[in-house]
Amino acid sequence: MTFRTVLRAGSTGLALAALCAGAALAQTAAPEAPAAAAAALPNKGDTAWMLVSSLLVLFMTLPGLALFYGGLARSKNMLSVMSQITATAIVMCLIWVVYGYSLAFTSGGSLTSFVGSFSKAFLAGVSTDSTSDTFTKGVVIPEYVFICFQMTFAMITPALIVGGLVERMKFSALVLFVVLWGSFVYFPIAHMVWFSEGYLFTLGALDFAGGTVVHINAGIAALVGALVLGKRIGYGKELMTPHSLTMTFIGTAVLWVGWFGFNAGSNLEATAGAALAMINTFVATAGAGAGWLVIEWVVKGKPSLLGMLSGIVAGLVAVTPAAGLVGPMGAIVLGIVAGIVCFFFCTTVKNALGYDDSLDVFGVHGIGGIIGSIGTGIFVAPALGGVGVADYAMGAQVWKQFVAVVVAVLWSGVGSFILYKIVDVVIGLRVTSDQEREGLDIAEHGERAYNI
Amino acid sequence: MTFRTVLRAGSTGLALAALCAGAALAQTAAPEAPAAAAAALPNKGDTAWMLVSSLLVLFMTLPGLALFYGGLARSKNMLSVMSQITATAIVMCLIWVVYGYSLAFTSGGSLTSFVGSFSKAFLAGVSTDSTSDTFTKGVVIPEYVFICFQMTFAMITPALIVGGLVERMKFSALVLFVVLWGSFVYFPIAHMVWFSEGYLFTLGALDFAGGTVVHINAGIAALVGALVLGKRIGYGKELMTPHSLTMTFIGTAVLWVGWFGFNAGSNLEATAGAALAMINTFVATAGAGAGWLVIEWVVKGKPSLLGMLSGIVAGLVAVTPAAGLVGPMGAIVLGIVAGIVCFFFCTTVKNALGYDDSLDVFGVHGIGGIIGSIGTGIFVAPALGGVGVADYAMGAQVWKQFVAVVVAVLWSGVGSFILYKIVDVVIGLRVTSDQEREGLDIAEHGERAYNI
Amino acid sequence: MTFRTVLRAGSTGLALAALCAGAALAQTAAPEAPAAAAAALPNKGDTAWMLVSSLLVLFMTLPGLALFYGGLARSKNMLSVMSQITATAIVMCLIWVVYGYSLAFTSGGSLTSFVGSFSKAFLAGVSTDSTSDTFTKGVVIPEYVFICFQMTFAMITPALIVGGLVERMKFSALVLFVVLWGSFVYFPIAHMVWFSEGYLFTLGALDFAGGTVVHINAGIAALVGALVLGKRIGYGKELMTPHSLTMTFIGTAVLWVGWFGFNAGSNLEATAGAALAMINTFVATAGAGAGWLVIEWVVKGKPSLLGMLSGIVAGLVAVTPAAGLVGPMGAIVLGIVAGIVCFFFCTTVKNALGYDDSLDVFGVHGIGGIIGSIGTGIFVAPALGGVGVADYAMGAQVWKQFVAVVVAVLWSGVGSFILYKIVDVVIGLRVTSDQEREGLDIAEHGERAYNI
Amino acid sequence: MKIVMAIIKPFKLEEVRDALTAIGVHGLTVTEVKGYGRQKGHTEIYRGAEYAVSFLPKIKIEVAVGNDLVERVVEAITATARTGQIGDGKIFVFAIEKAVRIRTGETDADAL
Amino acid sequence: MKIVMAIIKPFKLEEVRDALTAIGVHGLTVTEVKGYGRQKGHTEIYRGAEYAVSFLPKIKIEVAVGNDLVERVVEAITATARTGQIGDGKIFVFAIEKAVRIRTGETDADAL
Amino acid sequence: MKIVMAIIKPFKLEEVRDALTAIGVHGLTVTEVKGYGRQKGHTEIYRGAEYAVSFLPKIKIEVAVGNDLVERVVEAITATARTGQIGDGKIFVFAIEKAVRIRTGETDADAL
Ligand SMILES: Nc1ncnc2c1ncn2[C@@H]1O[C@H](COP(=O)(O)OP(=O)(O)O)[C@@H](O)[C@H]1O
Ligand SMILES: Nc1ncnc2c1ncn2[C@@H]1O[C@H](COP(=O)(O)OP(=O)(O)O)[C@@H](O)[C@H]1O
Ligand SMILES: Nc1ncnc2c1ncn2[C@@H]1O[C@H](COP(=O)(O)OP(=O)(O)O)[C@@H](O)[C@H]1O
Repeated sequence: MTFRTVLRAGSTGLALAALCAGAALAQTAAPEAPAAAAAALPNKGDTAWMLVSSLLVLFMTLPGLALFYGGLARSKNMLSVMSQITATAIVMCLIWVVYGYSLAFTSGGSLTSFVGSFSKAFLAGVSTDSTSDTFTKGVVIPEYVFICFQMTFAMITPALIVGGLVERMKFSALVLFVVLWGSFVYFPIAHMVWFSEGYLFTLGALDFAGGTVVHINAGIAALVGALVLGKRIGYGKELMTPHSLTMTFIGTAVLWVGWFGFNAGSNLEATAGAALAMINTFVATAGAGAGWLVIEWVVKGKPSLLGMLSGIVAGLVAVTPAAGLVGPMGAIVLGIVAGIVCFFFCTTVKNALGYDDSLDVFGVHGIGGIIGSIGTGIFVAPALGGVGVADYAMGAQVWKQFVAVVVAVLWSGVGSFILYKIVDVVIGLRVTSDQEREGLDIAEHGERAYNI
Repeated sequence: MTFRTVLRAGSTGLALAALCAGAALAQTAAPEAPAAAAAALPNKGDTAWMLVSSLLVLFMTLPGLALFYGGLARSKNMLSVMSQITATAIVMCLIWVVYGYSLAFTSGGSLTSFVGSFSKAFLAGVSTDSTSDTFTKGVVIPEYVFICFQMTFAMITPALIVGGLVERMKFSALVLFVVLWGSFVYFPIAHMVWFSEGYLFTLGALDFAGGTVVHINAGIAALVGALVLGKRIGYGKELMTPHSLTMTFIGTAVLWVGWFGFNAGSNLEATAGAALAMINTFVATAGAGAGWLVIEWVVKGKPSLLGMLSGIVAGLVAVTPAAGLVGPMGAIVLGIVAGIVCFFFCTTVKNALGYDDSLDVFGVHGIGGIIGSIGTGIFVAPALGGVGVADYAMGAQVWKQFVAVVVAVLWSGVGSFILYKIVDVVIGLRVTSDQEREGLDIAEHGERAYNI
Repeated sequence: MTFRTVLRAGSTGLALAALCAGAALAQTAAPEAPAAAAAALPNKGDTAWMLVSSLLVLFMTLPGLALFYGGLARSKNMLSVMSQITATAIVMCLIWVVYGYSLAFTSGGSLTSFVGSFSKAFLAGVSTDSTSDTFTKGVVIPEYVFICFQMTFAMITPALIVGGLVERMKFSALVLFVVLWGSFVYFPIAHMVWFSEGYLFTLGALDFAGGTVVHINAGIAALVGALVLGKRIGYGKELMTPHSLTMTFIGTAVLWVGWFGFNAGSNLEATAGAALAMINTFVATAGAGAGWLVIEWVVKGKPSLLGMLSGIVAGLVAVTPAAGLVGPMGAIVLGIVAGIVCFFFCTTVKNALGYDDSLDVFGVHGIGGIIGSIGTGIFVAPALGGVGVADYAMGAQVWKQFVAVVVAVLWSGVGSFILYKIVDVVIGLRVTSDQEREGLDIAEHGERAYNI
Repeated sequence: MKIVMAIIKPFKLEEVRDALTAIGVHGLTVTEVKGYGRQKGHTEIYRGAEYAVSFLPKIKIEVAVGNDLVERVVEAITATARTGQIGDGKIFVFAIEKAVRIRTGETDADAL
Repeated sequence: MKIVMAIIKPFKLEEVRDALTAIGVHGLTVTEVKGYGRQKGHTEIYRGAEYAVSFLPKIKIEVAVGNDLVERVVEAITATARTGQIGDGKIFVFAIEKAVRIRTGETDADAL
Repeated sequence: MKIVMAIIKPFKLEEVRDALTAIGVHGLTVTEVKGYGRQKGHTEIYRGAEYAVSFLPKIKIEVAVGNDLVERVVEAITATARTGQIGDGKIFVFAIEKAVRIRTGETDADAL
């Protein structure tokens, strides 16, 4: 999706040439991509792939993410996790077509470095005839499919945050927070990174499928939320074992499968470039799963399933910005590093600092996203098997990646903090301690996840 | 799938022109859709999308629908729900290729207004060379893929009925009923609606992806079944809590994901028209989920997960006939209405009338299908963002939709009633009360769903 | 995937002609398959379909197979099953790109009848420009997508073996075994069957999607493993009921859905040939599910869900070698036979022989694979609705199929036996009896699947 | 004071609870148990393997009551839990020496 | 010898266990139960159907102790399991005539 | 009449049941419990968090028998449930004053 960030404003042609030398070359002369006629028509193979990719990213969210998180919660809060994720997805879906797409993907006039306008609010002007550009000159896809695909990203990103807040945050507060966060944090960052006039777009940092917009963004928001909300009652004293690693396993597997839509779909075309993103999404993930498994086996004495699953997710996160830009061997290294570093973060560092990021959104998505973002700047090097970018120099590229990370961290950190405080004043963020003890399922929803 | 119902017999060319002005325009001149040569060849993008759509609809049935329903049953009947859905799918799959496809999609001579013939029984004459038409002139897909896609509809429709009969119907009775109902209710209605010589096809009612054939049809059959079978022992007195809303959640998510195959696949091509069906299947669903959530929150005091999930399914049902015909804003309105109306139906109305449609097949699929069918007649209006049809007039169109609903209700209602009575005489519909108390899992299958 | 086995070394052109007369004919003149230019370019429809097929086969493994197997285990071993399947997938994924693909799909010089070389180790030379041939002249797909697709086969095959070893095999021993088995059994057999210079390839046996390489191969390895490991403590005396047929049901459904990637994906193109493989994967499966259901109902007195699910898997296995080669009616017969024979094998024969192939990998995959392999030789006959092959004679073809089965059985049987013994010496295959009683979840992984 | 411990069929729980409330019992504790007795179990078949399952799901109720109420409690349970079919269950009565309400520290009769 | 049987709130289990260990109790047995009493349950709504759920999750602890320890065990449980809110639970004490440690065959005081 | 209540290792249940049937016990009630005692638990690790799990799964058997059978029941359980390793469990015996068979209303010896 964010191959576009490779492009520099004002030198599109040059960047396109660089791209053509890279992942997309095989297709440029494909008979079904006619050399840019006046009005390009979508290729049905691309459309088919993007339809599939869109539904795969929904699949990641529902049921994938909800099961991954829900399984890690206690059974008295399982239903609340599923409810919060589902409501987040629904709400973001609606505001996306009402004004989100417009804020993210239109020119914002004088504010356009940071946000778009309302000119496409209610999808004004979009029809089955309108198209969106891909990263290959003259190749387009139907605008509706681009809106769908981007919609699923807007749905999953705030859903990721839920993992840091579970077992204590009010449902109503979460829904309000999601609306605000989507509007004031996500849409602007998406605009900055993915729209050609956005600030980070023009910076030239690489982010193939959304490491910055999705993972760092959500990871920081979750960390801030965990700090603002405070620890769960009994944290560190009572048993808080995952109620069903079976559900967490299913969720992880669904995330992996769906992530091919996320990463290979971000290529926007069904080409060898998508296949490269796919193979990297296989091997980096496997590398990270193996990395966490082995390091935990060595350090803690037992190979754990939860470790392997956490590694898998860390690998998926880390390869997200890199997917179509690095080679498979670079992806493996990136994955292994992410698996090991995230392990230390979720164990040693988190315990040392003592905050209750309940399901390790920061430790996995935040840290994994940062590793991936920086790593992309390194492994994109043709010498390391990457596809390269125009005028590549490792130091300069890593610096750009670093700047993008810092911008995302600050925007999301400060923005999220303010929004949590607003919601706290308006509704109150946290349930009462009696409700927390009873479990949010009964207390907030009047239902139980299991009656077996 | 049922864009075809837009076409009037005898004025195919005109209707096609209307269609081209609508959803399918973007593709008409696509380089891979060569202007109708003597024998059109399938486009691989279309074939890829239809292969995917077919497997998505199977995914809806197994495990989607089985988990959605099974989670709502008590754990002593979970296995029986899974067994009944699986057996239904298997049986319909087999009779579909033996004679169902032929009855639905061939000319039936003098009976052709109501049913086809046996001329393609055992798929006689079908080969990898044969093709089926799409809604775009000159664009075809392999007949095998059309048969597969339609097969999955024939598999899921009777499976929907199971929800009204669970926890008390005999397995053997169900299997016999499914064979009869498929043969005497489903295949004829599918023929009437989807085959160019069928009665409802010629009527000119709109039904993009099967609101009439699938949802109203199954919803009515379930209601009749619930009435014929009678209430479950203890209904209204004992606790009958869903045994696992986790399973119901997974089922709902899988239904949503799979439904893109159902709705966007019904476009038969990988075009912007499919993308329109997809975005509508996103937003109507989100709207209905939000609608049910909010109205229940207001009326009952708590936002429930089951409410949100029920709304999601109601939205999916309601948008089915409308998917490729309305605009996204019309779809949202349609969804919200469906969410709210179905809520009142499943709570107030059902309790007032006192029948035991155990898992609310009528309340969600029947009512949702009717709302969608009527709503399609309204929101197809170009003035409301719809794609329009030739000679559109809202009053006339709504009347046609209404007639189609009435025909489906009567055919399914009367037909199902007779078939239940026949099965009751031949096998007996209901298990003994001891078996019902013990649970159908042990009593009928000699197995238990859980041994934890 | 293994249409290639139809081709004889040295007469590729002739065999291609035969193929063109068969399943692939419809596409040969498709406008998007330009008559073999100097360097053929991939069609985006094919690429889209192969991307989807690859992720579907991963979906079969994770979570499909893990849930299918895990549900059949006792809850104290559920987590261990999930861990073993996940670790197997991860490890095979990594060694596949490091040297597995190279060993399987490159020329091996003087050893090339049995194994390839290391010339593509670390995917040397593979780029987004490189392509792999399909079974249609002049039609290619990106090599990366071919590597991904084949990778998923390498991941699932050793994972199948786990079912014969569960509840007693050490995790570390399993991981080592998988690495060895992949290297010395799987890669060579894949080379022999699927690479044009391989021994079984040149033999001319038919195997559309991997009946020999995947199912017979894994089934035999599981049987040998069950014999070498010995029975579980309490086998035949204690209750060993499946802990969750709900999970087994989900797993089966996911397997079925994913298997379309496995079978229809093996066509390598999005054509009517893929659609034929798909419809066969529907009806053979339904036939086998029905077959097992009915025979068990008759013999044991109750129709069981587990029976239906086992039949479904047996049908999927049996249709694997046949998928694109037989007609739908032949596929139904093949499925029914597989359902009935595997039923007798998993009940009567296994009990009589008394070995503890815990989850019936041999009874379902081994026997089902053999039935499918022999049956393919029969039902490929045009007279029986099959697509035919050049110079077809039933007796000769069945003999070839038989030889291929024997070779696979011997190679896998002997090879697996040696590797188990090596692992036993190096690490020890089996946990202690205390650990086995406590359950592998706590004993080996220090975690529990459920804390409800 | 006594504890009346009854093993009953699961679907009778609500009825028994209501009957006890009616005669003035303010609290009770319920446990899911499995019972083995004259009532025959069933056979489960999983692929090749047949299991005779002889333990059936039952509910155990424990009610602490003053001596005066014991007879009426036993009668109430017997009357409501009876279906007349094998497996209806048993009632056992045993003495307790002391009862304490944790919240208040009240003891014996006041604790119930 | 007595058995002290206590019904407590689930989240108090660890604390009670620690308190008992502190006064020299070496073993105990725990059961998940559901309690009915003065503490009010909640209402669950599933689509149209509303259910008043009056059984609440509780933990039952059974500790066999010599007569000398009984008082201290009761006190320890009362002290640690008390939150002061309705539903804290009950303690019942009854006599046992015999205790056996299966592993060794030791009986009575030696068995505990 | 007495109730013999035994805490045993789960996998011994079938053996114990058979032994009891052999000496003429017609019924018993089984509960899944968790035991804390000398037998050491295990450590579970979930990401950063380590939990020492000291409660182990056990099975509680309750058998009501006439006074004459008590000794033989205790012996049968001791003999079959013993593995000789820590954690084999305990047997406690206490008196019951009354037994009723709900189905028939029979009491005491006839009720068992
Ligand atoms: N001697 C006993 N000790 C403890 N519980 C018993 C005893 N006998 C029966 N029970 C319990 O009572 C239940 C019903 O007993 P059963 O013999 O099946 O029927 P009935 O109560 O009609 O005689 C059993 O499932 C078991 O839980
Ligand atoms: N008479 C009784 N017999 C057995 N258990 C009881 C009895 N009364 C109360 N209980 C148990 O004690 C728990 C707490 O009782 P409750 O009346 O709710 O509050 P409190 O303990 O504060 O009086 C109940 O949930 C139930 O498990
Ligand atoms: N004082 C006690 N009161 C009640 N149950 C006990 C007591 N001591 C032990 N138990 C039960 O007996 C089980 C076994 O005890 P443990 O001390 O581990 O081993 P052993 O039986 O070999 O002495 C415990 O898990 C617990 O369930």
